[in-house]
Amino acid sequence: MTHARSKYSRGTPSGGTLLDTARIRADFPILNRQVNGRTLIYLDNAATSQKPRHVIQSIVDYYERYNANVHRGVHTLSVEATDVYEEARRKVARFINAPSEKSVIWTRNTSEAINLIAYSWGDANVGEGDNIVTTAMEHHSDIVPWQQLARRKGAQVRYIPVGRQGALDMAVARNLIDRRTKLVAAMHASNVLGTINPVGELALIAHAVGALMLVDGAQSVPSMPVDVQALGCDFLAFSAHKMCGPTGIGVLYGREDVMERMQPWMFGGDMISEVTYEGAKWNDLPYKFEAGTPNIADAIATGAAVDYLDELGMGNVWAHEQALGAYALERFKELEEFHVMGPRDPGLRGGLVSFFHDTVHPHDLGQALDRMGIAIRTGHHCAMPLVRGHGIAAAARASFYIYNTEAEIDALIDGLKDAAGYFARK
Amino acid sequence: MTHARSKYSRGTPSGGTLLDTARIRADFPILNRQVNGRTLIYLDNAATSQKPRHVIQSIVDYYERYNANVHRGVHTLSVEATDVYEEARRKVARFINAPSEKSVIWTRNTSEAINLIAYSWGDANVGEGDNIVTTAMEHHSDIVPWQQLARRKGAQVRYIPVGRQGALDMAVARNLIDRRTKLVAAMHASNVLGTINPVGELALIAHAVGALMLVDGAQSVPSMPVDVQALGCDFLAFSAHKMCGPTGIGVLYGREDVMERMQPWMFGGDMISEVTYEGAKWNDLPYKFEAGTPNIADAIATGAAVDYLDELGMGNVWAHEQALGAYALERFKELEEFHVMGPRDPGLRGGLVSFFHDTVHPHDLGQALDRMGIAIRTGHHCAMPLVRGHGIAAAARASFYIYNTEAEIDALIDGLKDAAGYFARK
Amino acid sequence: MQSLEGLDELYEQIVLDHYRNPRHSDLLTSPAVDIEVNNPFCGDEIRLQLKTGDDGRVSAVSVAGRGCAISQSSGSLLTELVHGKDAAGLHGTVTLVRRLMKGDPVSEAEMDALGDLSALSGVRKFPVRIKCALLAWSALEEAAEKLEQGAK
Amino acid sequence: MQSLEGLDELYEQIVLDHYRNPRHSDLLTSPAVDIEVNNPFCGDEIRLQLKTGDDGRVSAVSVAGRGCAISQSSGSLLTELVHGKDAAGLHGTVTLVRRLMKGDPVSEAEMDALGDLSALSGVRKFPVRIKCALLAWSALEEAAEKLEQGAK
Ligand SMILES: Cc1ncc(COP(=O)(O)O)c(C=O)c1O
Ligand SMILES: Cc1ncc(COP(=O)(O)O)c(C=O)c1O
Repeated sequence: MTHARSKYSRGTPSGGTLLDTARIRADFPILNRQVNGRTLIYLDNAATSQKPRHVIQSIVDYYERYNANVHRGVHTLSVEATDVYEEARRKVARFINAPSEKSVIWTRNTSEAINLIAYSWGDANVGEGDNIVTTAMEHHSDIVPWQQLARRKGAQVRYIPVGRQGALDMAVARNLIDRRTKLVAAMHASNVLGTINPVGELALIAHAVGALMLVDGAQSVPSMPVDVQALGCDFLAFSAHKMCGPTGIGVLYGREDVMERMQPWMFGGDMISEVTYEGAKWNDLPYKFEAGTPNIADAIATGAAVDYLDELGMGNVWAHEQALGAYALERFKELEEFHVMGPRDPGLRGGLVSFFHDTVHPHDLGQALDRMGIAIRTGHHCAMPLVRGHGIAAAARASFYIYNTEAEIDALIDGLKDAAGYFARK
Repeated sequence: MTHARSKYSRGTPSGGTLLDTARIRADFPILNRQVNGRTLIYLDNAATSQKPRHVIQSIVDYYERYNANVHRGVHTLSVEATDVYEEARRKVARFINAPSEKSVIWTRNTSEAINLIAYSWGDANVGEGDNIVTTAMEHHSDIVPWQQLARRKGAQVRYIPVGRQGALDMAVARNLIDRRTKLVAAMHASNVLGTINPVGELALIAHAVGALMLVDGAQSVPSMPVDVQALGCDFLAFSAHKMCGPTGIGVLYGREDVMERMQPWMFGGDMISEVTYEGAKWNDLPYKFEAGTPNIADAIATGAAVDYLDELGMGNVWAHEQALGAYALERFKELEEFHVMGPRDPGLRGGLVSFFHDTVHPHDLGQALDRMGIAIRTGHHCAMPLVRGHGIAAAARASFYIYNTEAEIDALIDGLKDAAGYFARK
Repeated sequence: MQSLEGLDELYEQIVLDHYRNPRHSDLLTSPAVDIEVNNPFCGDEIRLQLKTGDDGRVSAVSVAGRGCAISQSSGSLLTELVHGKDAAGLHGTVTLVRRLMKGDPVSEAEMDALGDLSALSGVRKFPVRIKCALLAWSALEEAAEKLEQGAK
Repeated sequence: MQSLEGLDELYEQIVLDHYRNPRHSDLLTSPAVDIEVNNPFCGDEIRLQLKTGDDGRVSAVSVAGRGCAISQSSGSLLTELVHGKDAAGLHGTVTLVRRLMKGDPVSEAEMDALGDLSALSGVRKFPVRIKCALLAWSALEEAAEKLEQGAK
């Protein structure tokens, strides 16, 4: 992968793959925050990323300068708001290489995007005896909607198993996906294992039996170049809040011809073309799937987030994440009594490390780290079946993003040593 | 109605019912905006209101100081974010006098809140031959979900007619609501006619036949004191963006016992209590209805908006709106060839005036006013059946809020005269 | 009143004249194509009908609708530009009108071919109204496609 | 390491001891009530079982589960406070523990009645962990309600 130059890239002693974090950190006001007397070390990026000033400012600008409802106004504010709002949609379309912005639907988050497909596409296309194939490492948001769809329709959910090395068992996948498979739904990057799944390959297998392919991009779109046409997926879901954008907005990309045939799911203003007391006709894509006043400010801010990431270059972002992931994996080897989950090969994974300790519960580890200003996540990570499959109820996770440094990982490792020591001594 | 004192109230020459707009305007940065060389006169508040600095700042504060995902984190940022986020829910509960914050579900907007009821409650409780009663003046968001529910279930939608004076025909309502009625859904304040509907009375009629009552509060909650217990409604839906709050977030209030019995609609993270490969159990209220990462920033900002309105006092807000509505109605009498829609009696309506001209299309009027920096809305106002019922396809609407003044209404009237003159002369 | 002067570019005399006195607005009997389009956001509507002769060229046209001065005058102006054109000719005119609205360079000869419709070029300065101006033309595009399909 | 000192208030020696060596964690045979609760957000689990004598008072208890030191030690400490109590007594203890966690004033006598559980009072300074500490107690509350219903 070649990395485009950007004013944020630079050569580094560690081999030239890290971003210029000093420069990037200056863009993120929160990184100056003190927590328990220490400068915040934020390693909970897989839960939600921090936001650059530019993105925050785009929200302020909207509210202070051109706040108005979109699409329906002839007045200047409404025209301006509509322009910037729709430009944000085009930016997102370009970011994932969607053929048209008509394929880009704003949702609240990844979860809603997947529910939209489960209801609007699923209820019309999945029948009794059909099956939906997903993976054993999925996030609840990519499991429960399918379980419920299956229940409504008398269909079945199948789980592609996860091997010891944290990778999908593709041989089994080929057996699970059969003529009765209507949809394959898989996460691109795991929020627990860090694994990067071969979703392009799954798409080929799915298409070979006439099934569609949905990619849960919640963890991949923020971190690596994702090209829906290259992946060959039919649907892609992701959330802005994990990629420098605001909370409250996500994206469903859907193949235009598929979505043309889908019925709307939510009804109301903006998604109609005509309403009488007897019935209604629908608006065109993408509006058909967007009922009521949209999340205008956050759509605009998502456009700003995409601008920011484009400026860094997603190839560079990915190189940075992989480098930090590899570095963390290496450093974890020093830690006794800690067990790292997921692939051992850093080349197969992204910038996060989940782990657990022989005796200290993740929650207590997290509490101890918080005393040192280090924020990690602990718990089931919305992947209960996977985590329990490891014989534990909870794990700790450190996840990295564009502003994290090797020095912060050093602090994490030292902190874990101290925490383990603290609990061992008492 | 008595009006609590607030630092924003003051006696005025026009009779003591207006807010201290000079002081309020200073809180709204956008009101200094120049449009086509004039200071913005924003009269499109029923579409979306402007936002005070305090609300905008609450978003900035969150992103710059304690942005983190909620509910699942032991680290300081997550704890702080969860606290402020849940406090916002409590503020909203107090604002509408809900007995408990468990009854307050965050949605994207009013439209989504109504869809949630149509699917989660409607699909389980409405059957063949049943009916849903709504009104002939509803917004599309309170029509199309019921039409679609009726279609799914073989039920019927009935419309309470609107009389000449823009009021619901309650005698007919009493006939329409019968033993087969499962739900009565009505707007509290009309976004076109300005009418305030007797939703408390409708609730009594509904309950008498064992039906539930849903109130579309999109236009009332921003403008008047709304007390769900006093109204006796079972559901109330509204949007933050029309009440000084951000876009992208709305509220569904639902009676706790009713919502306890409802099944979740969207599935994913946060709304579950346990997930296995076989199935899932649901979390408690309110979380059961909130799948995935919530719109944290905008929930917090909604709390800030409620603070702002509480400070003004909703009684004062309502007095101000009614005074402006009455003043506008009076001044419109001067205008020949213009027709005002809705009740003639200013006591029966809120702070908006919809109108049309004998020959000049609303869109062209709006364009002309925009040249003068005056923002009004034109079109079908998402109430096509109502507007067409008046023999027109579109109307113009000026809607007022807490920062609007009589002087701005004077400018509107002058602008309309000029606009009509312009088109007449050409 | 001075501030309304800027509107003159949008509302040329001839545009308002077509708005008030729409040409060819009577419905046709047994048209070859009959198309309704609307703008879902503002509610403007256009119904366009065409008849063609044996040579496939437009022999009669009707445009009727409800909406603002721009959408309706554009529809009326359209009726003056379609007579005698075949599907390809209609497509060409639609393309030319779109170019005009987008602000692409349009030659003098092309402008001449547009006749009175050139009066609508002021719309370019009011981008939100371009959709109004193009509403009737999106109907014509659909009509041209239907004519082509019918011819096959 | 200095920074970890603040943790001592949360993780008292006795708390960690109960975490590592939970008391009364073996399942009972044919318990009168058997209740499972969990914290949906972090996944911590507690299973609580009670047996009662003819007088309706607790004669045996078991608490088992998975989770953090606070949730599990609180469950273990609970087992030392229920013996011989009837439903009303259990409710009383739950209320007292909730008051302790909320930071409401608690008398010395009350504190004494809580025994080792008073070691958990440091949780008050870590509000997010109060839920952990109360998990087992919400199970006990449910259990007390069930006992009452059974008695009716
Ligand atoms: C009465 C009424 N109901 C519902 C809505 C829909 O609100 P939203 O677009 O925020 O979903 C509106 C506003 O557009 C309204 O005025
Ligand atoms: C892989 C994966 N899928 C789905 C989600 C759900 O995203 P959201 O909570 O924004 O809906 C997440 C994040 O929590 C995730 O990591």
